[in-house]
Amino acid sequence: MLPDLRDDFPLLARTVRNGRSLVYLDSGATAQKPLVVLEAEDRFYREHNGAVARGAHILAEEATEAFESAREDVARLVGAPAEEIVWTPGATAALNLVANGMLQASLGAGGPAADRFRVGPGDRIVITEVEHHANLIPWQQLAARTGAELAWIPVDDAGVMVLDDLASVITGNTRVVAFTHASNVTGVVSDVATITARAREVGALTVLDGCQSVPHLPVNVADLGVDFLAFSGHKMLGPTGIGALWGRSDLLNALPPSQFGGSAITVVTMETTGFLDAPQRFEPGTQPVAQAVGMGAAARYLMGLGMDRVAEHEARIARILREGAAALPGVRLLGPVGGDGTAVLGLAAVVVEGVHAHDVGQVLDDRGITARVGHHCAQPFHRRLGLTGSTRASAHVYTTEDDAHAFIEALAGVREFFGVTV
Amino acid sequence: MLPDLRDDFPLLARTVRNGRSLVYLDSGATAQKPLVVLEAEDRFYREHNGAVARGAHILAEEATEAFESAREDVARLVGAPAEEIVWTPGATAALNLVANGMLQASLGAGGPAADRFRVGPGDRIVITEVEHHANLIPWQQLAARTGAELAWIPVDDAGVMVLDDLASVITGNTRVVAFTHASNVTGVVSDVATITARAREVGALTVLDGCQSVPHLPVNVADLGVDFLAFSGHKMLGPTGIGALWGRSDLLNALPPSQFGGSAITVVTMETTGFLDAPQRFEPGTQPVAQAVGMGAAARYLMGLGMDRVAEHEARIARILREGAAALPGVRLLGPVGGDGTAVLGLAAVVVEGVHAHDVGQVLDDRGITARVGHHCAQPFHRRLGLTGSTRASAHVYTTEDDAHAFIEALAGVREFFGVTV
Amino acid sequence: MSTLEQMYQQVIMDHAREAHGRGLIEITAAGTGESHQLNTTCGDEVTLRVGVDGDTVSAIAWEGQGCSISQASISVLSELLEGESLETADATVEAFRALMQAKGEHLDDETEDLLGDATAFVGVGKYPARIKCALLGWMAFRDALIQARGAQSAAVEGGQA
Amino acid sequence: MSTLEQMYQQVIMDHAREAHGRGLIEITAAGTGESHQLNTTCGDEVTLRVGVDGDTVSAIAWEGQGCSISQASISVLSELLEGESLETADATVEAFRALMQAKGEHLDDETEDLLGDATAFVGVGKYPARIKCALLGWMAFRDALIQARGAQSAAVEGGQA
Ligand SMILES: Cc1ncc(COP(=O)(O)O)c(C=O)c1O
Ligand SMILES: Cc1ncc(COP(=O)(O)O)c(C=O)c1O
Repeated sequence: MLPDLRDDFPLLARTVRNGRSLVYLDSGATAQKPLVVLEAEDRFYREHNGAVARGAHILAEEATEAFESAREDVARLVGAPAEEIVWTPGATAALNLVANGMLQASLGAGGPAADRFRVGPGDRIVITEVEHHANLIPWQQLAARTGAELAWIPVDDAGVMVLDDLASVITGNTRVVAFTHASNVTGVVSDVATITARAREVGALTVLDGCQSVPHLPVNVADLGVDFLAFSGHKMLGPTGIGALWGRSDLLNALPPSQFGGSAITVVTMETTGFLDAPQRFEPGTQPVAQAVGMGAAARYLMGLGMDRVAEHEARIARILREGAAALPGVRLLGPVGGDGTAVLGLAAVVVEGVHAHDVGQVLDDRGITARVGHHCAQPFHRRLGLTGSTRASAHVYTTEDDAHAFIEALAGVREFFGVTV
Repeated sequence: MLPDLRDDFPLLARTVRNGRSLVYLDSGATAQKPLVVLEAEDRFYREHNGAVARGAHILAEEATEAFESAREDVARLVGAPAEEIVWTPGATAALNLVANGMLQASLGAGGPAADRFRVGPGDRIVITEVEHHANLIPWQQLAARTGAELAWIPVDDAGVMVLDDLASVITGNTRVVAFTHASNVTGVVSDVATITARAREVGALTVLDGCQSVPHLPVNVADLGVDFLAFSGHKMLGPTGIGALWGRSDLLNALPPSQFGGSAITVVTMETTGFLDAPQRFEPGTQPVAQAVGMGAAARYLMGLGMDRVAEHEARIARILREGAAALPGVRLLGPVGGDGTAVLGLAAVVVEGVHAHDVGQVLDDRGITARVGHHCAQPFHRRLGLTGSTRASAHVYTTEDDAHAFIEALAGVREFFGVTV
Repeated sequence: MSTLEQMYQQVIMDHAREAHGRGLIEITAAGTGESHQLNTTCGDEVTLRVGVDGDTVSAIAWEGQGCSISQASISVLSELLEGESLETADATVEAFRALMQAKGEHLDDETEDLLGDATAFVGVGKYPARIKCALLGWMAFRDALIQARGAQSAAVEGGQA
Repeated sequence: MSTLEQMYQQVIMDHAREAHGRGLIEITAAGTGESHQLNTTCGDEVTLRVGVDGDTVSAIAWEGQGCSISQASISVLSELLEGESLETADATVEAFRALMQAKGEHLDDETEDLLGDATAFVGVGKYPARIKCALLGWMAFRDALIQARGAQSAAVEGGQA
């Protein structure tokens, strides 16, 4: 069990609307930051700020050391070697890095080594119907630009991926399968093994969106069996403006870069450029150094808590949120309640019959509860369930059982406030 | 004249190697940060951190407000309307955003509105021989992927752009001209008007690399007459992990995005995506919110000093550095001394005859002077001058005349230390 | 009255439940216009038609889905502006935008008179994220009205030619 | 002695000025190998050839350009290892890497004996950005040696077949 961590997170002490204390339940969108993260960034700027890997003076040395040791910390969190971790501006950028690298390859970049990244007419790209826009639009656009076909693993009426007929979706001509590790709407953890096994059968690459898993569950890339994993700093208690892509070394070193600039290169002439090996080949320009340092501190903080205990804590919050929401009359919980073998994250997205999500959110906000309303960047998924939006409460390590109860209690009063009785 | 600002910059108080005080002369690579920037970021995380433009709760509101008002501050610094400022992870990313948007357009994205961004065989892309890799490789690779031809404005033996024969470089089939506002090696400020005038004659787009100008000179996009301007936060006293692209509204709204994800879209189905207008269309995913807030604070700090006074201060430092270096026996200053009508930045890149740049840097470092050694991400330029590298001292608002004198004095002793007498 | 109750005043609740002018009927008028507006943050949308005859907003019809603020706001708008002069319509649209920007402060009496029931939305101005909801229908109206006027002028000119 | 003088010891300065083994001459041996290494931070580079005869490093030749640390380091290496047994060569390469990682601390006597003049580079270990310079030639040597051994074995097997 996790201790009460609220004192580590300065923002949680603030009050909102009319002096109410804050009940922060929007960690699925972005997490609050512990002091150790703020201090790590601040200390970097005050003591060690300098250009990374570009100079020989003392600050350049110290900054490079801080930057690279943060990479090791983040690598450790997902069980990867440091050189397989690429810093990116965020998870969205990490997913685009793979898709845009495949676009570059498809246009001829990268030579024979990049063959396995090439797609075109006759090839298939597979995603799922539950994806966040960040793991949907890059692939949709890659298909549109290259003439490859986009297909997707469907979801059932409850919003859960249907894997029964996987072979008819992940067909022999499938080159890449991109899917989420855990849904940011239903919280359901995907059956990675089944999807990966099928992808491997047909020789397709696998790209996992770990935005919602890495901050909340023990994640080990060796166990997952995927080829790439994307995640962001700000959702795992780290700074904004930073994320990471993990990839197998041999793949990273063969994937053509799609962003170009300094520090990523060997020899540059006016006509040609040689690229360094990963991770540097994908990190052109001045790196997000202070942010990497902050994300490293966040990784250490999470490892200090222990990801097993984090997951256990959030499972307890999940129970309160999901069982509580499911039990309320006139409230529809998106996805299964969970806890019966179905692994779910500590979040609940709900629809209050007869009340628009915005209005639900407003009632919560008035009580100091910050939940998220809208489609949560998953329009096709909401449309599939016949919805345009929902209201989501999502937890993190600092979320208390009281926070979760406050959400359920406020939710219980929504219909009455709006005079909905049907 | 600027007052002594060193107290505003906590890092400058630190000591280095054997307790020597720090002489920071690597601002051209990355600048140090004033307290107001560190505090702005810190306050954001402690009080207002929330998801931007994605929720209706109080933190989402406050974060959105902080993010957008930072955009207004940065826009004001370059004389642009806020909606023409796109946040990017850095200047490198900003330049890639334009080049990759043109790649997307060339592959059919963006419909008829994107026609003017299409390039292919028979078209020409023009850069210059003085470019930083960040404004060279993206265009070189765009040419390679599309079949367009890459050409460049050459430099003379002194490293200055030769504009005499501009019409033979910027030919009628030129679609885009990308060039730097000021060289990060010679410090020479480009003749923007002449290049832009010729580009306009042939209907080519103009992309200006403002990395070295925006932090040091008064820059106003309306006066410049270019179509796009890229610059980064960390060089203008702001955080790492953030930069900006300015572009004319009509162009930004027509340029296809090349990074895809949430918050940048209108309606998304599995098959198609509608994109918002700029700037949001280019800001998919969770934004670098704290970094934007920090860059906004940096812009306010610079405007508070007055960019005219900043430029004047740096011109004085330039004189000490450049005249001092040029006067030393056995020292070659790259580029003209300046001050005689040639506008130069507050920097000096030098070669000490008979001593490798790394060894020069080591002697400086031993005295607490952090200069930069190497090719400064401008390999083709150094090669053109018959060099592989140089040693560069570069200033910012906090650089004192004593700092500049310390560099010249240390430089004067280098040849003796290495026993070079020829 | 809590801030929440200030926002969801009874008149808003009533309009949200029984919206005025709902139903995207055909409009016949000297000039007609139609606009579709989408709030991309939440997916709320409205399609609104306007008819103009001479100096008068002769008809308003709309269909939409969204939160109670957006729906009530369109309902109030169509009740308020149908049959009004173009001049009053323009002034009312401007007054409503001013109300939204007033961050919950009350406006001068003249403006309040113009707004009628629409003053009930004063509480929305305190919530930047909800202002878009309240404005959705008004933006559609403004847009459709420009078209309707254009269409009427074109018809008149066509007639003259 | 200042830290700077610790780094640029006289022996390093001497080797930098008059480098041993410089000149990329043809090598004839039972097995030969060649490696090109580039330090991308500064553009320094070296091309190094090795010849192996039986258990002996029979020849080393190189050409390069770079800072005094990188040039002196290659010079010391070629003086030290030409004519040595493969076993000593391997051990010396390892010892030199250890010296670089020792951050300026002295190593045990045995290692120091192996390194000879190369111990002068102990001061470089304090400057992470310069370690690459000192290692450049050693990486080239290690790489070329692997090839030379391979070539010798292949030739022997070819002979046996
Ligand atoms: C002239 C010039 N252009 C582009 C860049 C790249 O900027 P950044 O590293 O901030 O992306 C730099 C700095 O490295 C520069 O000096
Ligand atoms: C499942 C999922 N994928 C991708 C993303 C995008 O991550 P980011 O916004 O950090 O780039 C998010 C968060 O918004 C998410 O929840």
